[in-house]
Amino acid sequence: MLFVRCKECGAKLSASRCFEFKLAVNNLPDEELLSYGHRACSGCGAIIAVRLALKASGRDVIVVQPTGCMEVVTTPYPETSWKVPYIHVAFENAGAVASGVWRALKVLGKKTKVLVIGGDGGTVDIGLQALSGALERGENITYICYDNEAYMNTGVQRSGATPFGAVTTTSPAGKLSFGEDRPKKDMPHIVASHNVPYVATASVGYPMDYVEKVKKALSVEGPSYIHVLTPCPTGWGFDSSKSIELGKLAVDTGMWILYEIENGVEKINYIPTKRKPVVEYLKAQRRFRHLSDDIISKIQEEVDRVWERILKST
Amino acid sequence: MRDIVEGSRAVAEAVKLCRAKVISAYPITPQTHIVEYLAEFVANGELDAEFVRVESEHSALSVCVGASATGVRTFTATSSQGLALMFEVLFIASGLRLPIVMVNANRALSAPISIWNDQSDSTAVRDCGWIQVYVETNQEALDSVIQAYKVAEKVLLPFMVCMDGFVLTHTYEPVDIPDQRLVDDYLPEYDPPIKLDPENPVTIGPIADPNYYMEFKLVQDEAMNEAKRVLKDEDEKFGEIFGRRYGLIEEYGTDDADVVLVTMGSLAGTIKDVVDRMREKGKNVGLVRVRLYRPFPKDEIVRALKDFEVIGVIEKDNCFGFGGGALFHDVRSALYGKSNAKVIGFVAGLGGRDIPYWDIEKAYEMCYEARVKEVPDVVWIGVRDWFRR
Amino acid sequence: MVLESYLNFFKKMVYSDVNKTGGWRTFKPIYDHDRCIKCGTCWLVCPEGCVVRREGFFQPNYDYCKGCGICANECPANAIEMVLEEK
Amino acid sequence: MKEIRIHGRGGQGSVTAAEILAIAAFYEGKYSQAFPSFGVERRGAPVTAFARIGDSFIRTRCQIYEPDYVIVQDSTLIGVVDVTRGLKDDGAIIVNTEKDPEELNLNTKARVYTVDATKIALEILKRPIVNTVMLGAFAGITKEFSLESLVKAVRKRLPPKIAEVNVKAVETAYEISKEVI
Repeated sequence: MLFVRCKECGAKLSASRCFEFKLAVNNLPDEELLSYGHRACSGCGAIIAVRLALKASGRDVIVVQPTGCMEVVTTPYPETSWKVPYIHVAFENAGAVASGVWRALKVLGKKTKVLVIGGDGGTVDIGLQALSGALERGENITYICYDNEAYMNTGVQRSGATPFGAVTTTSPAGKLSFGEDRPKKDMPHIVASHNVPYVATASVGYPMDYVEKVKKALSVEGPSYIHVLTPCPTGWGFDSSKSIELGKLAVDTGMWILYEIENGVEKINYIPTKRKPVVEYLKAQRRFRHLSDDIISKIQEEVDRVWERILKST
Repeated sequence: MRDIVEGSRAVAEAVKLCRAKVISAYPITPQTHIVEYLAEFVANGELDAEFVRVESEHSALSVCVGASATGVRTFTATSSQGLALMFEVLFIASGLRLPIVMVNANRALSAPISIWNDQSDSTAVRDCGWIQVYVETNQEALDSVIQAYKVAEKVLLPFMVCMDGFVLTHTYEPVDIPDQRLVDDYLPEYDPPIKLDPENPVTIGPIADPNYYMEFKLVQDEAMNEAKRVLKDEDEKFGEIFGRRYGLIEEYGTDDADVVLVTMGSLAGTIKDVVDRMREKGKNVGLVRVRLYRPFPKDEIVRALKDFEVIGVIEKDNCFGFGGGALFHDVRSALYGKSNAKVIGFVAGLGGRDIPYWDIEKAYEMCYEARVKEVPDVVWIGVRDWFRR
Repeated sequence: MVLESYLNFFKKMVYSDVNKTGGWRTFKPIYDHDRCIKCGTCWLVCPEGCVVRREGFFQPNYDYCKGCGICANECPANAIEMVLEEK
Repeated sequence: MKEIRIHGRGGQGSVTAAEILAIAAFYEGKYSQAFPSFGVERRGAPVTAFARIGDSFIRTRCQIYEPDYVIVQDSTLIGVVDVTRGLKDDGAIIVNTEKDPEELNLNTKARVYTVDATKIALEILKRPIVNTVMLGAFAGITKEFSLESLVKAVRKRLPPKIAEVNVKAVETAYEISKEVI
């Protein structure tokens, strides 16, 4: 239901010939609640996630945003790209600010949705505590983490969401280093362990899947969380035209898994019929280009191991 | 209604009377009783509010920021390390022009860790753009919270009511708890001109580049100066309704005094008793209590102090690397060019060290000495020398 | 007076469409409506949101198109071509 | 102004005692103030609480160095804590003990009174919590406020469930203490 597949081409969601896909796209509102003229990099994956989130939410929403790329590129005073009410306060407190907004709405008897859109730094690192508090208290908010896997706003420094092997300005490759040497923090499961009703992963490479998940998250009572992979041409090192393609490739190689956790029950949304080799994804990006065959096969083995477990359980 | 209650209770009653709608707090001694009473009010249905049990002080204030920006009246309370943890959000709350009211139960800052009273916590954030009032009694704490909402919402700035931790928060004394009807007359419903509302979308908290930042700050500073006038007016109106006025500063025995001490907070009460005693012994001493600390009432201070030869400023905080407390520096700065008085900074009562009558008398005696001989600019009183040996 | 200045900060705010990002472009997407199968992919994935749906067809607003090329890359009908911008 | 110091152990309700004392004085039409020693004392550790009673608003906030009255809730504190420290010569100290005043050998010129508050508490409250008993004795001995004001204060400060039995304790101690004098 959520995942629109083309009946002709099977698992691939290039989907242009897919009737359902067209219908779903056409059902989205024309109205752009994110104004033109924002200053996101050409080909920015994250701003696609922001724009589509507003397509899903409509006007009756208040957006809370921690400090980060999306805040900087959408609000250079006296301009704003936000046609919905918007507040930015600080880097680490979006969960708390959103809690305050929601409690105020509750007092005022309003049904307006509260939507947080934060980057991986503001979510999995510095904002984790405030988010954890909001989740544990059951605040009625939807939190979208746009994950570009490093601190892009400050110039591509390593975050807790930076994947194994990636080079950033603070995890450079060198004589003694192949870049980031720890796997990515498993944020969706950290969120899920707060017993929240809805958690999902998504990728801008599969935009309609993402949009549907945002809609679902907004409709849930209580905290909901979406972790969306948003390729960053600047930070990852690829051509600006490839953001969607890489978002897809991450899923098709099995490196990024699309799943939902509804009331504690986890469901894999998409099982690639034939997983592409991870090297296709890795070699397409500057941040992985230095990796030796050894490290690449290590990554492949890890992905295979994870999928073996998934396939066994389904 | 006249009653005898704990200081924390007096504050909680004020918050209830002001009909705060979102209350957010993280426990820290000696603030806890305030929020415990409020939690009880909410749990009993005596106060129709959301009580948000956050996971840190940083989030406590952040919840207030979110709620206040959405257009409801908010309250939080903290102390010491909690205030320090809020540091970042303090500046944002004032920069975003949100009329949040917070009570700070004054407590020393770590290290060494100390749960006891001094004013190092809130004086350290004097320049964060919050209005700051230091109260002498629990009645004044209660009244100041009510005045705080009125003033904060008029000038759109956050307001910090500072009350000495334990010394006031944990003390039972008689307090007049005003009628709800009178408070409702004095304090209209909160309806800010700018709020998060899908009917009329605004962007709050944009990034301002060097072309715009300064104007935001200038207007904020103008609002702070305006707050001085507004508090004066509102204190007067409050007096007409409730019969109690506090002023921006309070003068005690200054008319004919030889020397004068300046202080903030509950210490003023003890000093007043010392003033009376010394006057009985023929020593005409006086006191100026600074109630409004930010914005600093420069004109009032100058008018009250300019004719004194010697002024002692006694306070529970210290500016490391300069010496003397923040109030000492502010008083001296306000008097610059207006008076040639010798100003002595007395540092006292840090980390809850008691300030007994005789230490205050000593400070007055030193002020007398300064009229005839050289005395140091900064004197720590009430310290022992066990650590030298 | 003081409150007025504060309110003016908001009154002076404008939407970012005053900022014509079309000037960022090096390559320009040219849409071939004959080839277009009207799937809407270009509209969906445009980071600028500047692809306009008009009478079933799609056309970028060049005032804002930054020329990232995502639409051309994703178009399943190869109906969009990136050409070097003539300056 | 009269200054009162209460010695007890954490968990014995010394702070509550000081508060009830201040409330009773308030009901008597006087001004009063009560405050704890602001410590981090846990259950069992020696604690101190203070109260002041006066005819005008009490402005002084410093600790009490020369009390007019001292209440000792637990005689085992004698020797551990200097309970008579600073006690005014014309003041009074009231100790919870089954001993006679002379047996205590307290180093003070003030009047010394003893009350077997634990016995009264066990009889009436069925628990060795003596704070209200000691206040009954304090009222009887010092006459700083009436029994009525004290009873009213107990009812205000204590939860309804335990207020009435404490009122009984207060009344009993008040009657006994009048005989002590």
